[in-house]
Amino acid sequence: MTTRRHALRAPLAHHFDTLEQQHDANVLGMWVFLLTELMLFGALFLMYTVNRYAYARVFEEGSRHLDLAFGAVNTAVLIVSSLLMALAVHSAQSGSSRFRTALLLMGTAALGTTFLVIKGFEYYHHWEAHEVPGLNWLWTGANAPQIQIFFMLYFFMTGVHAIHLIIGITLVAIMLLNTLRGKYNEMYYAPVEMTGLYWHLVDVIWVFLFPLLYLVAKH
Amino acid sequence: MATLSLPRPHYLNVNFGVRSWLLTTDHKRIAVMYIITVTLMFVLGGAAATLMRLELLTPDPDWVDAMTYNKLFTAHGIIMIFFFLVPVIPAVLGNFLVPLMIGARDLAFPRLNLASWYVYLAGAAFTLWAIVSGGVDTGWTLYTPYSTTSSTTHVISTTLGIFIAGFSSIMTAINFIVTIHRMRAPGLTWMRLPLFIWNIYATSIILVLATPVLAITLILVALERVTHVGIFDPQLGGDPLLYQHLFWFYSHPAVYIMVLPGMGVVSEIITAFSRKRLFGYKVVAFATIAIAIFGFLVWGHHMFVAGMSVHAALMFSILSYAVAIPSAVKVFNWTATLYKGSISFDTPMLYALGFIGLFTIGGLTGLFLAALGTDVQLHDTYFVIAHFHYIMVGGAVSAYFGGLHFWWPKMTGRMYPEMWGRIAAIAIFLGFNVTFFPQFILGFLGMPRRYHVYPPEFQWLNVISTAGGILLAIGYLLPALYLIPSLWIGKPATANPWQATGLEWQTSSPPPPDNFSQTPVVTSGPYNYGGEVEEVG
Amino acid sequence: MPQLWPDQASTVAGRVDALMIFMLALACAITLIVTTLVVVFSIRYRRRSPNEVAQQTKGSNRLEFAWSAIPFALAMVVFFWGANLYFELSRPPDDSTEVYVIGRQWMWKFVHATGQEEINELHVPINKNIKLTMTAQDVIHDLFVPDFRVKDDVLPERYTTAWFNATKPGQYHLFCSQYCGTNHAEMIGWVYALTAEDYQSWANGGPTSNPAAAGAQLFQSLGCAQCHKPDNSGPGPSLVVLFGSRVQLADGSTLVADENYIRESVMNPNAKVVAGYQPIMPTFQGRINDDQMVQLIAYIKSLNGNPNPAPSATP
Amino acid sequence: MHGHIIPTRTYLLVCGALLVLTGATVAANFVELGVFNTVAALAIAGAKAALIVLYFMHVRYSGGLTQLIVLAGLLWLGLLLVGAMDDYLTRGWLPVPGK
Ligand code: HEA
Ligand code: HEA
Ligand code: HEC
Ligand code: CUA
Ligand SMILES: [Cu+2]
Repeated sequence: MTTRRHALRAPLAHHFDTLEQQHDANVLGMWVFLLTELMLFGALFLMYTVNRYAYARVFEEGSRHLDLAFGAVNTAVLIVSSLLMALAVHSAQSGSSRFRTALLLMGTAALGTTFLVIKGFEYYHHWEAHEVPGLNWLWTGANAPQIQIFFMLYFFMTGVHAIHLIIGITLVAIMLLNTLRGKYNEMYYAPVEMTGLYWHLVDVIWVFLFPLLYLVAKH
Repeated sequence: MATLSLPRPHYLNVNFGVRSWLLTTDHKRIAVMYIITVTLMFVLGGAAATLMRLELLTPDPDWVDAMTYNKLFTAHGIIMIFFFLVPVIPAVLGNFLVPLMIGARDLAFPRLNLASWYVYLAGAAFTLWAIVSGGVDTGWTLYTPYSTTSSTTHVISTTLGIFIAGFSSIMTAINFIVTIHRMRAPGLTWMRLPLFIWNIYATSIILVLATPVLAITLILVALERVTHVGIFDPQLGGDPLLYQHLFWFYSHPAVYIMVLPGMGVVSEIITAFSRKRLFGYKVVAFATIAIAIFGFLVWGHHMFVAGMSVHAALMFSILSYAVAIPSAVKVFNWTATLYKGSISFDTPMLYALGFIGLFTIGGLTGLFLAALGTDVQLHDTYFVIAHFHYIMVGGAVSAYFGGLHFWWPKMTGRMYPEMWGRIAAIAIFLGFNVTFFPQFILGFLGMPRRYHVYPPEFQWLNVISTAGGILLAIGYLLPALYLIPSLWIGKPATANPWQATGLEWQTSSPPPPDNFSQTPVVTSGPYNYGGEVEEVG
Repeated sequence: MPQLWPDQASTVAGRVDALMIFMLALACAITLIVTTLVVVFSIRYRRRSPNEVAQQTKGSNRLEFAWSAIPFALAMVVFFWGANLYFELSRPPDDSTEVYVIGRQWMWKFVHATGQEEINELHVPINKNIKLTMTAQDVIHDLFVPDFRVKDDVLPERYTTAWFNATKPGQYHLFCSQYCGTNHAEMIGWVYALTAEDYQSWANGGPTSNPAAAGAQLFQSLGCAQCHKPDNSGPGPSLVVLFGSRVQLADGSTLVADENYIRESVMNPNAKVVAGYQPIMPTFQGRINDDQMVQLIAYIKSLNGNPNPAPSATP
Repeated sequence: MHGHIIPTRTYLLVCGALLVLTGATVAANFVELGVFNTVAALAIAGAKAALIVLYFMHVRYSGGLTQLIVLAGLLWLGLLLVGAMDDYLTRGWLPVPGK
């Protein structure tokens, strides 16, 4: 084993003493970064809470204008993508064949893209219904300004989430290429692991966005 | 290379040329690049302040009109806070010293470190562009709905500039946290860390947790301005207090971002120039962490008269007193460190002693503001202005100047002229007090802030303040005049000119590119200045 | 002798200043202790030879405890004192005379219950509790009368209150103390505190139509009266003795009907629906300006018992 | 390298649980529970997030520092929400008009 380990290629930057130190530093850095992401969405959750508290009935009304089926399917899509991502990390970590890892990564990225496509359809429907604040907003019912706040938060929160997903897909794609090139092995897979952490966080955020936006009122 | 006596290679002479600087990943060079940019910002912010002080010489509008004055204090506040004081000590001294003090070869993510400088530049460029191409007039607090609906100035590019600079802060902070956790030299346990490291660590935690909240809030301000849909403008169904909560959730912790690193510097200087172990080291280290945590619980004390619920006002007031206690502990421990010391009055020490006094005054006047009954009178008056300049200029900026002098020999390999250093330190101390002490009285008398014209009975105090401002500007000019020439004509510095402890003094001045010829091993606690130990109390 | 202390021209000024003096004494004492120690130690223990070694002292838990606990105790004294004072400063006494305040870029408008309207000037009688009910039209402003120790933010779409009781006849500065745009520094004025006789003669010069009467007319012309009948026979609830009473809402919660609630009921009627009623009331957003809103509120308040000024418009 | 290797089976089980919970939260939406609809939705979301963080992100098996970071994140999110909502929820608690 030791000999095989020595044979594996694992770049050690000049300022680290051991590979282990380098790996730990990378993973810790990622976790601290995820903390900032949490607080970023935390601010949005506060904006949501304050407005929902102020306009509870309006938010129920707004929520009924979202398509529960789209939301639920997308939730499932992201969960499965997270599973594939976790398996990809597992595969890289346990030194499985690089094609296995690559396949799992490909699945992850594909499901992430599926999510975005479904989300795109949803956005398109809102556009058709003139429910996009600031762009083509047209509301004939009561409480127009407050409903607009609901939709504003809906688009902003899901929009920021989608941007994160796009970044995630890009990262997964890079991992995919590097895996195929054989850059990673069980000694050195921190980038895959870190991408995984990021991906899961984006999933966790969605797990909360779904009930907060889609499940405010009985459909 | 036939020269016989090659100069010892250090980080400044390993390679030359603009590229070798702009593409460097050496934390020491990045620190030097930060000095240049941050100093530029200080001069710009100071110039705006000087213009403001000149305008306030008389009760009437003399040199600038209302709009220009509003743009001046906005530019002053934004530049000084977001582009000077928040980054200054972490990005300059922290960048240079964190790896040296913990015996590492570099920060954990050197390229991220370089990126943070470019991101900072981009943010600064954005904001400066906004200021030059017309200015912003919202105040540094960017309160809604004024900033989202009423102001006709360049709000969006300013908010984007601050947003970008926020990422620079986050990058630096992540780097410090990881480096301090993962890259300490063998034997360097947490309880052996210098207090500067503790303070930088606490600061980084605040930066990481608070900055994202401000970032996203400013994006929503910009969005509300563009789309006229929003959650901060009451006329659109939004709530301006929501903005204030979010803004102060960042900006109150940010005041500790600005003062904690200064406290770290002062702890290093006081121990070195009194040759004493820091009194109550452990208590001070925990007080540092306590400030970082409690600092997040008090933001509402900026909103006592903003229409917040009374219950919330009570909670935020009592918690503000809770956060004052760790600060008190620090002040007393620094003072006790002097007891039985061997005290010398070199320039860094003068700044540090000044810090203790001015921070105490600034902090104690914070207590007037945290008391609900008196804040009603003092809120948004010059009393507040005086309070925070005492802490930020008298405290944090002095600490930075002290630190710059203290580590100047390490950074440049040259000594600064001691005599001139002392003169400048004293001029700054005097000029500072003359500028800002009268503002306490002005504020209590009722002069509101952000006024370019004011009733004539306030004039005499404003005249004193402006006079002090000029003395202060001259004081700040002096270091520029002697520090720059010292790069060439200064006496070459030895590795440890102050006979201080700390790993940074064990390597040569200036340090080699990899900091240490071999990784140091630590076997004892910090501030080990020898001498017998005697119990007190 | 130039002025170093603001005038004490209201009943609360002295009490605010008492806390101020206490804190000043405290701050001076602590500053003095700290600076004295720093100076004394610096001189007493100055370095006498370059290679001097200092005698080390060990930390002391007793000292650490003392200098945490004593400041904490002092801080708590200040907190409770300040909180107590804050209640007094923010709760208008029940017998206050009400003045409506509308702030906008960059002027103050005051509407007295007796009908007088003033711009950037406020005339009040001394020794009377005056309650200011304030709102803004555009951005946040802040009404500040330093000599009365009175200050409170003035918010758009919302009502906040402040109160004072002037004790000395005179002319006092009135500032806008929340940054509100270009001429923020010129959003200033004067409060004239007048003796009872002077106030009377000033008040006699003013117009007679009062805001409640104007509100009564609006109540008719806007069509409110069609739905809100005093005997509850219309589709909307009666508004008689509504103000200050507890309202049961459709979602099960209750609240006290204050100015903000009435404003919201008119501008955004479906946000809080009264239990037992349909959400059919139309919004008047955009049809009523801040002045008219103040008049409607004054009218609804007048339904609480004080003799109705405009009998023709009984709802 | 190092680090706990979680068996594939665990991942599959967790994923199954997540999908079941998603189904449950959607189903709960069609039952009238009053405020408990929101409570249930958030509780289920919390459970799902916990599963993802503990297993997919390996926090259950990772060092104390990572666990501390997760706790800190939750705590600070709580501080933000509690501190600000303390203002909104307590308006009118004390007899001060408009506050
Ligand atoms: C580095 C910056 C910094 C620091 C460290 C502080 C520290 C403190 N600040 Fe300050 N503050 C600002 C920068 C800072 N502040 C700024 C920029 C503003 C204005 C923002 C704007 O509106 O533009 C402001 C405004 C501000 C307000 C709002 C005023 C208003 O607008 O109405 C309040 C109110 O509570 C306040 C309180 C405090 C308190 C209690 C502390 C405490 O942390 C101080 C603790 C220190 C001590 C107490 C001194 C040492 C103690 C002793 C020697 C022992 C004795 C102690 C006791 C008896 C308790 N500050
Ligand atoms: C780090 C923060 C920081 C620093 C260092 C300073 C430094 C100074 N500030 Fe600052 N100030 C703020 C942060 C800071 N300020 C903030 C946040 C506000 C609130 C803004 C708002 O309301 O939105 C404020 C507001 C503010 C006001 C109130 C404006 C108003 O409300 O109307 C005033 C008035 O006197 C003032 C004065 C000064 C002065 C004289 C200095 C001096 O210390 C500056 C001295 C420095 C120099 C002069 C530059 C260096 C000098 C040279 C290189 C010499 C050559 C230059 C010249 C001769 C011009 N400041
Ligand atoms: C079409 C009928 C209608 C008109 C016109 C109308 N209202 Fe109402 N109003 C209602 C109904 C129904 C309710 C109770 C349901 C609710 O709260 O929305 C109500 C509630 C209110 C309440 C809250 C009452 C309470 O008991 O809490 C106020 C205050 C009020 N209206 C004021 C006004 C004013 C002022 C106007 C005119 C500018 C007006 N209304 C015009 C139907 C109307
Ligand atoms: Cu109105 Cu300032
Ligand atoms: Cu604060």
